[in-house]
Amino acid sequence: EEPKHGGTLRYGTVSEVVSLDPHVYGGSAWKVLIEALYSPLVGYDKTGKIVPRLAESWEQPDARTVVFRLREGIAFQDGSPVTADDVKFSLDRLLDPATGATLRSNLQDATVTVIDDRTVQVQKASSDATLLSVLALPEAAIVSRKWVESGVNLKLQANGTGPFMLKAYEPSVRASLERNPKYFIKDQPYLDGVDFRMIKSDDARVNALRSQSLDMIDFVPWKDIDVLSRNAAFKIDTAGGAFMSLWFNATSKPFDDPRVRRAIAYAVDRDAISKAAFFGHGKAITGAPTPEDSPYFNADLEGTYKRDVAKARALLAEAGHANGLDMSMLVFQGLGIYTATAQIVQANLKEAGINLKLEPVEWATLVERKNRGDYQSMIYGVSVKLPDPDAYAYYIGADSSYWAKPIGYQDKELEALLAQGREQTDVEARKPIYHKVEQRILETSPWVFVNWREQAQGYSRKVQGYQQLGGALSESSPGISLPTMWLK
Amino acid sequence: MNAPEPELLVVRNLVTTFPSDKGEFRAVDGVDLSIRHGEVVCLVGESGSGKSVTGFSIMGLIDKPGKVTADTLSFDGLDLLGISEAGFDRLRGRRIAMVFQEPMTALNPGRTVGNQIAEVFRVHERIGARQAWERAVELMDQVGIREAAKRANAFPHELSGGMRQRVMIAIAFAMKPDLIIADEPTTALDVTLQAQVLELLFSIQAQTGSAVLFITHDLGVVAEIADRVVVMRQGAIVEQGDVEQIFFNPADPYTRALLAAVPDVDAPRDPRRRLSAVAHADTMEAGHD
Amino acid sequence: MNTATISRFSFGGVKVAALLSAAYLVGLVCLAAFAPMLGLQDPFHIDASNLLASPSSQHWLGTDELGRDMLARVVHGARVSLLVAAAAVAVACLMGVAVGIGAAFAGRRAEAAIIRIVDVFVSLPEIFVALVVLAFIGGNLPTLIATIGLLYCPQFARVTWGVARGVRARDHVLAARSLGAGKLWIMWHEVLPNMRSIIAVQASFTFSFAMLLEAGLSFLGLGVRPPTPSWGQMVGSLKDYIFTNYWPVLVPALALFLTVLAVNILGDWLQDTLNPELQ
Amino acid sequence: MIEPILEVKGVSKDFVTRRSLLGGVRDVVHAVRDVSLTVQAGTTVAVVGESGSGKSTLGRCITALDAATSGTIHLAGHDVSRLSGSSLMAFRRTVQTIFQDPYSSLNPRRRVGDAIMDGMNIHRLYTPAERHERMISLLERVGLNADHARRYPHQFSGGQRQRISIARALALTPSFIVADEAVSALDVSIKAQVLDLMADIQAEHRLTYLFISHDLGVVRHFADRVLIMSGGRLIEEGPTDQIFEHPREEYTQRLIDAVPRPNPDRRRFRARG
Amino acid sequence: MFAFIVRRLATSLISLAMAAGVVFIAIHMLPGDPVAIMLGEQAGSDPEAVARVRAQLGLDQPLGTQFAHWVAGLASGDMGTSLRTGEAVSTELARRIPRSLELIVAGLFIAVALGVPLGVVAARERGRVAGGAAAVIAVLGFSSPVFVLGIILILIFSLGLGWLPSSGYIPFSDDPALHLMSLALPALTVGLNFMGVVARMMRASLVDTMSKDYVKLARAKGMSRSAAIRRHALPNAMVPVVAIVGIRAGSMLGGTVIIEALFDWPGLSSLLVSASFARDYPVIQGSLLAVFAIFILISLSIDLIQASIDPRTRRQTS
Ligand SMILES: Nc1ncnc2c1ncn2[C@@H]1O[C@H](COP(=O)(O)OP(=O)(O)OP(=O)(O)O)[C@@H](O)[C@H]1O
Ligand SMILES: Nc1ncnc2c1ncn2[C@@H]1O[C@H](COP(=O)(O)OP(=O)(O)OP(=O)(O)O)[C@@H](O)[C@H]1O
Ligand SMILES: [Mg+2]
Ligand SMILES: [Mg+2]
Ligand code: NI
Repeated sequence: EEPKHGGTLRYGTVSEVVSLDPHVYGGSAWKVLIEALYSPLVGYDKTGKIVPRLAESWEQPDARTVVFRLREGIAFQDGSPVTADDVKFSLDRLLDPATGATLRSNLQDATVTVIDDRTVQVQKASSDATLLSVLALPEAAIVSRKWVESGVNLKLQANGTGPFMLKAYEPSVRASLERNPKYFIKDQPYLDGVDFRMIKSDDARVNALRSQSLDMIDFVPWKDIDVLSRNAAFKIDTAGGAFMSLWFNATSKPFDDPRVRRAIAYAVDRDAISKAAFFGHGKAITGAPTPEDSPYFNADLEGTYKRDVAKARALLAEAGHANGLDMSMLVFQGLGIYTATAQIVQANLKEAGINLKLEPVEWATLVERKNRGDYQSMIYGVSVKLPDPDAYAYYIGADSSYWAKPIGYQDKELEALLAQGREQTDVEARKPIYHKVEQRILETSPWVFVNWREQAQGYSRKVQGYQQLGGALSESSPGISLPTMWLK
Repeated sequence: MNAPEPELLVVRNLVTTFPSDKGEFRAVDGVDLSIRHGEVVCLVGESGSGKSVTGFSIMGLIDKPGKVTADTLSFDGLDLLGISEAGFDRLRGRRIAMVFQEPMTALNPGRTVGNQIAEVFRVHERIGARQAWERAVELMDQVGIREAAKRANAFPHELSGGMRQRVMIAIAFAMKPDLIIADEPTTALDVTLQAQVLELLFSIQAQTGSAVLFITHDLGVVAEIADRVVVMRQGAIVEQGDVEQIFFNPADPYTRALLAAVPDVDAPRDPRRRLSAVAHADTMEAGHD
Repeated sequence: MNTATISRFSFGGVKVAALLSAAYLVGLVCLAAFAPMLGLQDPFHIDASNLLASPSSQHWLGTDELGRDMLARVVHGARVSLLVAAAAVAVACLMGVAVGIGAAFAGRRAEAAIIRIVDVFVSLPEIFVALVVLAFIGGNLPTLIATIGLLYCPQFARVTWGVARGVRARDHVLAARSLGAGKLWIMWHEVLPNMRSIIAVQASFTFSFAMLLEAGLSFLGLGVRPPTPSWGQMVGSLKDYIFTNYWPVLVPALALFLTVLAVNILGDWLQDTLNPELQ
Repeated sequence: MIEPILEVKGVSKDFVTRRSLLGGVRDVVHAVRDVSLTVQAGTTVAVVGESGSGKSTLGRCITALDAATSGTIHLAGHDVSRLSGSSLMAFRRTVQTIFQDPYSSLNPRRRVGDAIMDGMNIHRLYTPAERHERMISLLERVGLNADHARRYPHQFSGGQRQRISIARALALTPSFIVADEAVSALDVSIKAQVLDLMADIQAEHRLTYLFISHDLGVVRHFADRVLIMSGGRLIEEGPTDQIFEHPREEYTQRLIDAVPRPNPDRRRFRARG
Repeated sequence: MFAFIVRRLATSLISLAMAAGVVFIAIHMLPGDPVAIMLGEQAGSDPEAVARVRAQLGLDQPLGTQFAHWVAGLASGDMGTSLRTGEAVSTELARRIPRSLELIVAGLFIAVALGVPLGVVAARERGRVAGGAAAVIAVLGFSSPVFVLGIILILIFSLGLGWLPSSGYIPFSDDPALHLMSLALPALTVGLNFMGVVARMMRASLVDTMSKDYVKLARAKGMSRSAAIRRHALPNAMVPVVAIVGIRAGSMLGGTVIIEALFDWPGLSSLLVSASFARDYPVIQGSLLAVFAIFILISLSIDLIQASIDPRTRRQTS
């Protein structure tokens, strides 16, 4: 079918956008919104390939450098031209701690050099195979120096180069976008506008879709996926983009002992959790959390941690807890998947002789206590951070500022392997390294991987051109698709 | 004595009961009573003897679950027991009116007194608010409230006890009714005020010729105003007769005891200081309600 | 508020209804108390193959979102729900009555000040208070009880203050003073007995609200700790499935409903009984 | 043998009824103005006057339930303005009040036996058993019996309630009683019973009554001396018979004339129909 | 009267100031760092970034200084800026408060419109089947949690009959008719939930006033029973009902979170709650202050309304 121009897409999101600062991550809806308003140098397309955005081309002279060549004649939405200086300013802003930019740690000790008006070089101190994939993330958006320095409030206003422009915005309630006629890709976007409504309540969001006051929603609750799929009026796209895991405080007893952590890995009934907490829309991770469609996926690891209570008991006994073990777990109380998972884990561990006490807390307290190391274990849902296996470094690497770092886990062997992997750019060469990484991770089990959870977008049949991606791009899928989406 | 006038109100064997834990409680138990046109009948008796209930029974204002029965209950030839609710409503306020004991509680605290008087006209005559108000002011003037036009805008609590009772009297006499039931209208007032109010009440009564059923336990007041006296005790009538007969020639020992118990203002003090000729009968034993 | 009004807060004096309510509540309390001895299924047993099931011979009242037996959970849930509501009412009542009576006898200025402060507390959003408490102390049963109690304390204070204000002007208080009674004596012997029935009504109200609030708070994590069942928490988590499986949420919701109804009917009856004048 | 038990000198009492924005006084009612009087022990002194003339207020000042704005009061050996702690307790034991309304002056939610024992409890007199015994004997003294102790006030008639109030006042064997309209709300027959009882007790215990009333018939019958109040002032005072037969003030005469006489031959308001 | 209002407002202002101080301290003592939450997973545990952002927002200063700053701002009409959204708190409140008030007023209107007649029937038919039934219907409203009630209403009116939108706030300026339709369900939920309280209060109060002498007098004047109740008993019986409605309105300002979430109604409660979760101090302070201030106005108007119904209370209230 031939795409049609026009129309406004009404999109309901679970997360509330409270800030439009393109450099500080603010939830899945934020990501989509930022991607619609701003553009990075390069981006991902609907197949996950890196494609030109503001840069029309790029070169990678070595494993730590990228040189970008900007498009000709592109302009911000306020009309000022996009220059290499704006690129430098934007990336420097990312590196400034006062920005609190999400990608600061990924880009640490990178230097940005303006070579000429249309050429910019980004160089890291050491080899980094992920550099390009990081710069292709929406969080690496390019902003206008003049505009930012004029003192505008980036949290409330937007001036980007994206396919859409901000028309109206109320924090945590709604944002209305209209088509950017000057978008650098010809003919795009197809839609005249997008209306973001932030609807935290699952039922309210689903009902709004059902009653057709919305065209599309994100995070279709797991309980509703099947029900909605059966309804011919709607289409539900799912992809595994995040996985559930159990984290331990490895700095103190009893979780400083890998045997205890592994015992728990054996005790957990991942299928029951997928079934009960995710209504069948989860997939047990018995190996390592690398998406199946990734070239680095290693099928040999599958089945490492199949449920085996006897083994769990044996490991516990070996670690000196033959008479059982008492432990507690922080559980975010705001979401059913967390509390349901926690209760199943609790029942599972009981069979292995572990008496688990659940501590339901609200988010701010969870963050605070984790950062202070004031916890024994917790449940956390992790979205895949990068379409690159180096994501492991951000999860559990020693230098990572990813907020899991305070778990206190450090492993020299793993560090060495991760460094090795980062230095290589060739996929085939990297594969064996990351297989070892995963092996090591499973051996030491700093986290117990539970299951992939499906993230679902639901939309009415008149919405066309949407492509759901998995893995790290799952969250970005609507953002990537938006310019080419249209309404029947 | 004059020739007997036609009876205005005839009550035969009035029984008013209230349900209670111990079965039915007979607050009024077989009262026979009749009132002629223009006659003033006083109903006396100790507290709780059923005086007020008798009055309300005649007015048809005993609320459920109370129950009123009688062999005869007729007003000016009308059978009050058989009359429809709406029919009774038309009677009340127009042909039978009532003065309550405590004007403070009987007047609506949230409405101006003028309004409350005017309401009587509005209920019974199809007249406008303006006109009703003017007549209310006129009436207030008649019952001796100075600056009536201004006072009509006052709320009950802004008036003195005496003025409030005058407002009550104005309401009762508004439609020049044939019968007024006055339930202890002066008991709450001090002697000087009581004198003023009684004077007012009966000067108007003389003009309108209404009959009055006056409920009280002050024998001094009874002696002042009554044509006839009815003495009640425990729901029943123990004696009734002309005022002279009751005061000078009481037949019933209870009546005699009551009269003996009245301290006399004009007699020097009895050194023994004994009053009570009524035997120490605990007439209101526990559980009376 | 007018004190006499509250004291008449009654239901219609239908004794049969009161009797039925009492029977229901007594039965419920017994069920709750002897829950572990009733031979019910394990309320914590998770069965991932039988989620949100409708009633069957195996699970008389069906199963919940984790496949646990609803009958067992409702019965066990009664323990927490009843305990929380009753204890919270006790807390609210003790503190509120103390503040209310205290204010009425505190002198003109102090009284106005106390009541203004009570007003501030009345308007303090429940969820916010719960959040503060949760963040400071964390969620557990005693905290939950204290929090709900604290939340309803101002209302008790206002109601009892109204009554106390009426009573303090009565002659029998003056009479007690003339006997040499101090303020405490007067509060305890003269004022308190006159508010028993009002307290009964307010308590029955509060009991209902406390039960429902527990449901509201469990989504904040201030509720009881899972997997311990409570009606509020059960309704709270099962309501998510109302569009797919309405049955499971109906069970605790109905239990809540019946209990609230019974408590309210009983509250009215109690009010009458505590008033010797109505006997 | 004649000694004053009560001496009141120049007592005034003002009530503030309205305050300004900052709490300053805007409006004052002078309820009692410059009243002086003496009462001899063992006598009955009546205070008479129309409603609002300040009778009750004076009574409350004398019994230290209200503080006088100015003036001094000496009662039963105490300076009423200086009462505190133990002297207050001693004062409360010797001075009692019987209140006007027999209903509202008893707590409807307390058993009358407890109400009568309250004074003994407050002053920690006697053992609990003795208190109980005393309470029963007081009940009997006022013509009730032991069974009545467990009842609530509403289960009694007005006269009985008033007698319970008297029993409560007597429990502490006071020497001075302020009876504020103690019989005004009662109907004739019951009023008579209560007055007889009060007279008997006075004879036994050599009690002093300050008898506040506007019922002149009762006053004439019951009091030794009479004080007439009007507008907060004491306007006339004298032995009972003298006041009733030769009042000095015109106001007093008007009061006496206003009393309806229980004699149909002396009608003023209405001729026989 | 004027003096009364001024004095009332003055004492209220003092309690408001005290409340503000207590709230300020309490929320700053709460564990949880707004910056760590704002910066999210990756930057939120980067101590350097957290410290720099804190400094930028002035959160590194001593609490006393921050408080003084806030108070000084208030005095000049500046309620501060939201840490998260960067928007002036006053702007945010100006948007949210009208929506909350609208919801509450509509809800209370429904509660009164249904609860008062129910209460009247329950009182007039006391001891009879109709009265008992009215009382039970009244209790139905508050005997299930609001979210259950709300969901039932959605099931019936939105998904079942399709008459009303299930959720979503549509600004009045966008489309007045749709706006009212979007208001209908949340307001009905608030209303039905509160209806029971109104009804029970109404009934109790009316039973009391119905037996008053002035109602008897009205009947003695010749009014029918229902007219006497309507014109004399009802207005006076409304006094405690007004009080409870007012108090409740106050507590609803920040207490309709669940309803706002269920119906996606962006009011003050959800702002307060999400600000609380994110520890957005200026917003929490501002919203609570607004709630208190509005409540003070409400309670003042309750007193004034009561005074107009019952002129006796005019002088008594202090
Ligand atoms: N509505 C009622 N329900 C039950 N009992 C009632 C009711 N009204 C009156 N009674 C009882 O009926 C009896 C007679 O009462 P009534 O009011 O007629 O006495 P009364 O002679 O007017 O006394 P008083 O002189 O004290 O006014 C009393 O025992 C009273 O308790
Ligand atoms: N607490 C008070 N505040 C303000 N004014 C008061 C107060 N108590 C009494 N008054 C006023 O003082 C005056 C005297 O009142 P008091 O009660 O002493 O009169 P009284 O002679 O006992 O009248 P009554 O015969 O009606 O009992 C009245 O005008 C009254 O309104
Ligand atoms: Mg009577
Ligand atoms: Mg007095
Ligand atoms: Ni009140």
